[in-house]
Amino acid sequence: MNDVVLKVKDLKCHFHTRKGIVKAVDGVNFEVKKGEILAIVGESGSGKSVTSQAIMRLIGQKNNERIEGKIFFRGENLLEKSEEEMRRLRGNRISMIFQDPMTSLNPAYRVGSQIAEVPQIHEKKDKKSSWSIAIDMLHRVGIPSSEERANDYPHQFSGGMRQRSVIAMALASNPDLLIADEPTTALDVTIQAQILDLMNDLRNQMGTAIIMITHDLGIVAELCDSVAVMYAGRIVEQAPIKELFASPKHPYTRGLLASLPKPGIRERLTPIEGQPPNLHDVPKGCMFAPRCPHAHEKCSEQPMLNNINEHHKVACWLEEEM
Amino acid sequence: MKEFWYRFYKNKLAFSGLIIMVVYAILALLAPLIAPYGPLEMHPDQMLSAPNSEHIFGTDQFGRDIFSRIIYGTQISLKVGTISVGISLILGVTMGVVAAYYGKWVDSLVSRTTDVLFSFPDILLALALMAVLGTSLTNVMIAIGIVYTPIFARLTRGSVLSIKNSLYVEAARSIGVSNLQIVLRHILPNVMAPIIVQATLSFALAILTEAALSFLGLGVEPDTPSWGIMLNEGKDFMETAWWIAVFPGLAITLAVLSLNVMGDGMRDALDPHLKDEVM
Amino acid sequence: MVKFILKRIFIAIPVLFGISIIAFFLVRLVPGDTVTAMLGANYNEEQAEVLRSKYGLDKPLMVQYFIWISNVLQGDFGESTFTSQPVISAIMERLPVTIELTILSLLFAIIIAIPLGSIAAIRRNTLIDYFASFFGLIGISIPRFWLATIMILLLSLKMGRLPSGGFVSFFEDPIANLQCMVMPVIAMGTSVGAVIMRMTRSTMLEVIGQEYIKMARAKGVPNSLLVWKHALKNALIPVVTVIGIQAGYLMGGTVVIEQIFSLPGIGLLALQAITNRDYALLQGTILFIASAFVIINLFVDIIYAFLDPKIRY
Amino acid sequence: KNQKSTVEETSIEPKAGGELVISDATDANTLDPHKATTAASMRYIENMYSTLLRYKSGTYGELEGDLAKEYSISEDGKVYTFKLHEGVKFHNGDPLTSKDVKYSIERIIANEVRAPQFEFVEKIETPDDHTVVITLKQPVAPFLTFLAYPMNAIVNKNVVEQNNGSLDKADAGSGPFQLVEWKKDQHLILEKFPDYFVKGKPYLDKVIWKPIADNTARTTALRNKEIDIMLQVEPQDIKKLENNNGFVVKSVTGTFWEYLGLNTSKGPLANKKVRQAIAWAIDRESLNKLVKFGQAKVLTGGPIPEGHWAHDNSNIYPKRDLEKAKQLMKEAGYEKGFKVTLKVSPKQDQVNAAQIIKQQLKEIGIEVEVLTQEPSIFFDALGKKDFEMTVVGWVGFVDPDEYLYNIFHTGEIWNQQNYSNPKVDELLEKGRVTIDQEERKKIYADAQKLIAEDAPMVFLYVNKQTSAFVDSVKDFDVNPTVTTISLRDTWLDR
Amino acid sequence: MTQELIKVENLKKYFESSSGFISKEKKVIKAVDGVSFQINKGETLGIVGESGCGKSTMGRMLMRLIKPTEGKIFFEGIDLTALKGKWLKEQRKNFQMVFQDPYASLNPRMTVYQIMEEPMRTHGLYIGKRKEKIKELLDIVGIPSSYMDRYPHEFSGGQRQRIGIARALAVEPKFIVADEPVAALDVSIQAQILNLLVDLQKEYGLTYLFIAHDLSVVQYISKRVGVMYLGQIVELSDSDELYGNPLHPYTKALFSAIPVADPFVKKERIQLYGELPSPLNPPKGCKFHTRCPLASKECQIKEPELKDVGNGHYVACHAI
Ligand SMILES: Nc1ncnc2c1ncn2[C@@H]1O[C@H](COP(=O)(O)OP(=O)(O)OP(=O)(O)O)[C@@H](O)[C@H]1O
Ligand SMILES: Nc1ncnc2c1ncn2[C@@H]1O[C@H](COP(=O)(O)OP(=O)(O)OP(=O)(O)O)[C@@H](O)[C@H]1O
Ligand SMILES: [Mg+2]
Ligand SMILES: [Mg+2]
Ligand code: NI
Repeated sequence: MNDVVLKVKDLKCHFHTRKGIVKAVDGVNFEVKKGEILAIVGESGSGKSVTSQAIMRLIGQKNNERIEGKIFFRGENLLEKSEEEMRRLRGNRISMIFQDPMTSLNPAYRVGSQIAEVPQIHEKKDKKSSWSIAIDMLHRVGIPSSEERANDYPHQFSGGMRQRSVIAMALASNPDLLIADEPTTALDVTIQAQILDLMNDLRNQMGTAIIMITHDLGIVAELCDSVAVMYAGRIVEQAPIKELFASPKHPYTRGLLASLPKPGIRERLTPIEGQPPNLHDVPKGCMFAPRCPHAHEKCSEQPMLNNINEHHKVACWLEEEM
Repeated sequence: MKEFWYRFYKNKLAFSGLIIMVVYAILALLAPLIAPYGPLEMHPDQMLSAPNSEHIFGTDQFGRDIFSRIIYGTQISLKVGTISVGISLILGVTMGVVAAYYGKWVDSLVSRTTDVLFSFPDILLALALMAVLGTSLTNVMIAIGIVYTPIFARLTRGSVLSIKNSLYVEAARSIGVSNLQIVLRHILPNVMAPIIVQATLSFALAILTEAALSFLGLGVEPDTPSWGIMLNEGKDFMETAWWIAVFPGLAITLAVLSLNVMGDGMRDALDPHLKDEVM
Repeated sequence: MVKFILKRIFIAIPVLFGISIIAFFLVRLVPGDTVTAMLGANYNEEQAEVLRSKYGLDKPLMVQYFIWISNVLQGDFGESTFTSQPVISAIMERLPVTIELTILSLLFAIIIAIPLGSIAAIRRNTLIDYFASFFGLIGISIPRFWLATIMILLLSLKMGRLPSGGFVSFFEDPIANLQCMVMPVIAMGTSVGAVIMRMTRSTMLEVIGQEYIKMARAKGVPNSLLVWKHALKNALIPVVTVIGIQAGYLMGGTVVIEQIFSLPGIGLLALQAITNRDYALLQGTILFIASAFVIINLFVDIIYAFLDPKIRY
Repeated sequence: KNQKSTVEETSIEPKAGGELVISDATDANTLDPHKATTAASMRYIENMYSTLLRYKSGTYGELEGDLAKEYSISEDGKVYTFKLHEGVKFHNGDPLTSKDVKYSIERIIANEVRAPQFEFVEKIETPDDHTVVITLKQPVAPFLTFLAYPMNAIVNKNVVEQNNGSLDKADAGSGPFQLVEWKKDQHLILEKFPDYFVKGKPYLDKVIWKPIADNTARTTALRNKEIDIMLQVEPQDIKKLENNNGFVVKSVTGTFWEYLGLNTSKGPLANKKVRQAIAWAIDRESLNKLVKFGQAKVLTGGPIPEGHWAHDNSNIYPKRDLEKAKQLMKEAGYEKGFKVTLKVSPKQDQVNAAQIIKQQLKEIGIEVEVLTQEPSIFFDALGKKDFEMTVVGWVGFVDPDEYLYNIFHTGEIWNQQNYSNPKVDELLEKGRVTIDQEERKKIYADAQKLIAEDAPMVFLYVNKQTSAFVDSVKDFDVNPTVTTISLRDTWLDR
Repeated sequence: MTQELIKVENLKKYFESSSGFISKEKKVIKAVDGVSFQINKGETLGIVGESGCGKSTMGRMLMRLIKPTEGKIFFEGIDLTALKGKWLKEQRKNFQMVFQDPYASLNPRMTVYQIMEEPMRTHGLYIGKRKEKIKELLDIVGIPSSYMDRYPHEFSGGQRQRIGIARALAVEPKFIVADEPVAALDVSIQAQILNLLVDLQKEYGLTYLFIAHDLSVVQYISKRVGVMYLGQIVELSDSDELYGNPLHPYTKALFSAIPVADPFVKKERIQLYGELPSPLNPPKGCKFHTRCPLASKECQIKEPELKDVGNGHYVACHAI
């Protein structure tokens, strides 16, 4: 049961813009195993979405986008695949859910037919059997009277139903890997809870590997097995979930946890001071240094992501020294 | 704003459009200094002469220098463009703002009126208005101004409607800023972008419409060196004396082209989606 | 859906009413009147009076308007003062020509513009995009009548392939009919095509930036399907509106083109009616063209509703 | 070139058959001869209808019998007796009799359009089927000319009645061709009338008329041989067409003359000296060259052109004379000049002429502002004498009376210049009732001199009447009066 | 001792959607449907609830940006709903709003200085020393005053929200409605803003109505919390009491649905089935009965009243 589904090695995604090179992702390593839910957390702009889209090879086509490194999916490097081979994997073996359920569905087509498209494309199923798969998927993600609702257009669905339809679409081909990019940010808590339960069932029943991208530490704590904390295009800390919450090592991770209001405690919050770096001109060395309360001379050099135990990695000179 | 100019400047096509229009404007202002001959000066002995060293664009049926006439024509075309677009801008924007801001029956009234005006094809409406007003440069400008008013009214109404409910307008209202102030300080500056773009496009259309009206014989006074009139006069000589129609035709096309690329460039420069993209 | 259509029709009614008012009063504002134009050489006050009362022109304008509009509502557009032909039959006679010209020009424009605009958007900043932009700019910059004249000289005179003008009914000789439509259609269609092309390009650009296109790509939808199915239908929604507006303009543009190519259509009729101060005919044609515009746009809205399920449901 | 083709025409035997396509700039408004006013209508009508008399091909102003086999005029010039050809049939097969002639003339009078031509008719009698006797109240010199006027055609009473009195789209004629189809602004198709009373004519089986408004399109159509005959060739196209092989361009001096009208009612233009100064200051040759490409015939005296029997060759303004003009201005007290407006309709030639006149008059200090007006507004203004100067034209047609009376006699409706000279009035009245041509010639010569000297109009030039056709078209006569009735004699050498 | 600043009585807002163009039946959205509460001086009342339950609409009514359909709003005893024109403008000084979206609530074409000056100019305040005052305010919210001539897009989201707060403070209001002021911000920035709001309250004795859907944030900042469902307040109580002892089944479900950022706490989740009903045709009786695990016959017929169960804990439920 320990087989690795996805292994990302030294992934870099750079955008060449007029203002200079944006290093949105700058050397990221991680792996996901079958049935594992990996959380990627981080502030807005830290490169979470770019990472996920790079795995899907949804970026890298335009000539101002550069992707480097290796992405092994079940042992094969996705970055070496042709566009057509990639297309056959997308939506089939690797699926993705985007953040905004309001805009992820094509407004001009029925929900059912958008889901039915997946078996049609990947399994060359005919219209009728695809449609019944679509209805089945809608049913499984908890859309009531799915037979009728499959005929509806996206605007007739509520936000939660739309997001569930998107998930149905992503699951229609039983993927090995599901990448969920903030799948619940736009939803209400009660709906969010339903979606999270759904994903948990999925992992348990199908053994799907899931990458869960979020900035909500609550979701991380409740759903995920391990977590990677990103800051300005790099992973600064990676650990199994309990270990991370119990003993966060990186000052950024600590800052994040500290800035959350705790139930019943009214004392002053301790925020991380300052602003995240502008990716157009990143500080040399440790990205977090300008906001770090423990910064010292060493921090002008880039720290590596090092293991402090078998599962816990952190990129900080403080840990290095200890 | 700086950002806008920078991006506009970076757009070579649009910027050259601007340059061309500036050159046109200079030509218009300095026409008497630049043009080698008067626009009405006839040289019967040189009628229909092909481009040569004396008349670089040739002469027309009356031996008038085409080059000089085109330069003087710039005055007319720019005037027609500016004033008629000015008229439609003022009328249209006012109508649009009033309709969108006050809503209810005012909106219905204005919207239906623009619908009605919009239903008349531009040339036909301009033609009918010219027949009513009589031919003269002023009337051409008024007619074209009226014809293009509905576009601005619609555009403004749409933009104002979308901005009217924006949070910053709400914020201003919560502060207690008066309606007029909200329109002037918050709404107008933010709807100007699409309106300015439309203005450049309408400017181009106005030049073309003036040409078409002149073509139908209902444009400006006949010896005015308007590009449209020159084009019309040259049309029958297309085969024997191509230069009469071709040069004013090129002048029109170039002006319209410049205005259009300018408009497009402005649109791009104002569009936040394109901000971070490589050029 | 039905409700939507009914609603659109209800909005169209005051517009049509407004059009009738403008058509009527604008025509009456034009100096010089039908009777003087009609009598011409033999003008004298007495006869003019007789004719005026014959055509009801001695009544107050408002009364004339109400008489006219109530007749129009009963399908009676009056008689041309010049040819004594009923206005409605004069219009009907010419309608096929203008409709054919409009439809063919529109088809020509759409067939060129939508694929070109879409491809330009997908292959942004490539040669084809530049070509499309060039076509788009030239298309809207060239005056129609200029293009028409140049075409006559080049296609008809120099190459001798196409008739220089005139009209042959499709039912008499389909080939000749199409031949004589080629140049007018190009002259009319180019600018319209340019406008539609530009619109298609920009909406397409917008649509392919949308999340659902990304989603479709993430689903493994092949590129061709992505463009022609997922993107185009959405991109077409605003384009359809533009097509509607352009169709209306085309009907107006026929004034110039029909004149040049001697096509016996509504535009030419309107022009003659203006010159002759043929009130009934002029009111009729203007009302007709403007109403056609409204009706076309009504249809456009209905097509719009078909494309955009948000309106349909 | 022209000569050569004329020679050929006479030397070969005409061939029957064939289809001819002919193009005019505009389409007719109506096919009703008694209502029509435009030349376009006339050209259709004259080929469909017969008249009592007709113009003789190749002449200007000479007449010959059409339906009338022979005719006689009483001594006092008041009683006209016409003998009609026998066996003449209308297109629907009805015989044409003297009753139809009477009916037609009465219909013309009732229709008002050309009623003035018949205002002195006292009675019309039809002693038998083939004799018509018309009695006038007073002698009318141009009466025969009027009867030859193509639109004073003889119509079939039955057809008129069948069509509720309107011949707008109907054919009630007995002419060489009969109506097949008329699609407005598209085409008019005529076919040979097999029972035409002149045996052997017409030669052509079918004539198709196509109106083409745009000049480029029209010349292109001819050069592509889409049409066989193009009427009304514009001056600037004459050279172009002449240079093409396979085409014949034929011109004659026509009846359409153009002038600079000066409103004599008020202002400086009321002063005869000013008007004369203007007449001297205009350079007609230069105008002819610039506007008409030298194709028109400059008028230095009165308006009746060379080739017409009533032409007067006294050169009153032989050449532009600025000195004289300035002198006259000085005498009139306008040494410093003045400002006037010049109204013109959007007809390109006239607009052009106006622009040049503006430049020419500047030299004697007159500032002219040119206003183009939409045709109906323009003509309305002229009718109301609401103008100062104008450039416009007049189609003189055939009889000198038609040329002069209506526009120069005091108080006539077309006397837009508000011109009045009792001596001219007297001459014009006299010319009307004088039958003898020699005598009339003198009268009109005097009148023209007086008018030219008074200068209510500055006569500019007479236009040529030019048609161009494919060289296989034979015996097509280009007539000064713009008629095309010679299609009856035209044949195709194909 | 505690002084009542705001009192709201049976506030209602019905929106008419005018889609019934032909069929004259008008659709009514009951966005806020009979809400009553009061807020004491210097206190913070938090409002939570799902999207679309009418939180913003209520806030905008308190700001008098929209007119209530029914009900009264008393501000220091003055009935705001009865005010108009000049009188209303006069009162506007006293209450201000901080908006959810810091990107959309600042006019992109005005500099920070212009944005800050506008309220002063409107109310004719600080004539002659506006610049100093603006500097002072920017200082308070932690924006370098040298940035005064910059445009909003040159600032990050957190900084913009600070500018928005500074603008609200410019007229020295007594009451601030904060409509999800941190929802668009990152956690690390969110804490900065929350601290700022708390500091300001302490320093100036401000009174807040704090709207949010993040329950932990509401709990942290509010003294009392109201839970809204479909335009009505279903539970209203002291915040610690509410979080410790939620009574209404909806409140319970809501709390159980929030993921807690602590992997060592495993809690029971109360599943809510079905979607939030549309406010276009809300259920009869208790509006929650369609999703309520405790629903009885009574709930379908009779609307429960908000009743005090002691300790200032109000609940609207038949089952309690
Ligand atoms: N096509 C692009 N061109 C230039 N820069 C880009 C592009 N796409 C993303 N970026 C930049 O890369 C950085 C990382 O973006 P990304 O979308 O991965 O952030 P994120 O972590 O997903 O944030 P959020 O939580 O807001 O979704 C951002 O600064 C963004 O501006
Ligand atoms: N101007 C309006 N016209 C019509 N309906 C409106 C209007 N404003 C709000 N609504 C409706 O009123 C209801 C309550 O809206 P409101 O914005 O107050 O919700 P909210 O609780 O603030 O939600 P969110 O958490 O999404 O901000 C919604 O159903 C909304 O669609
Ligand atoms: Mg993201
Ligand atoms: Mg809200
Ligand atoms: Ni760029």
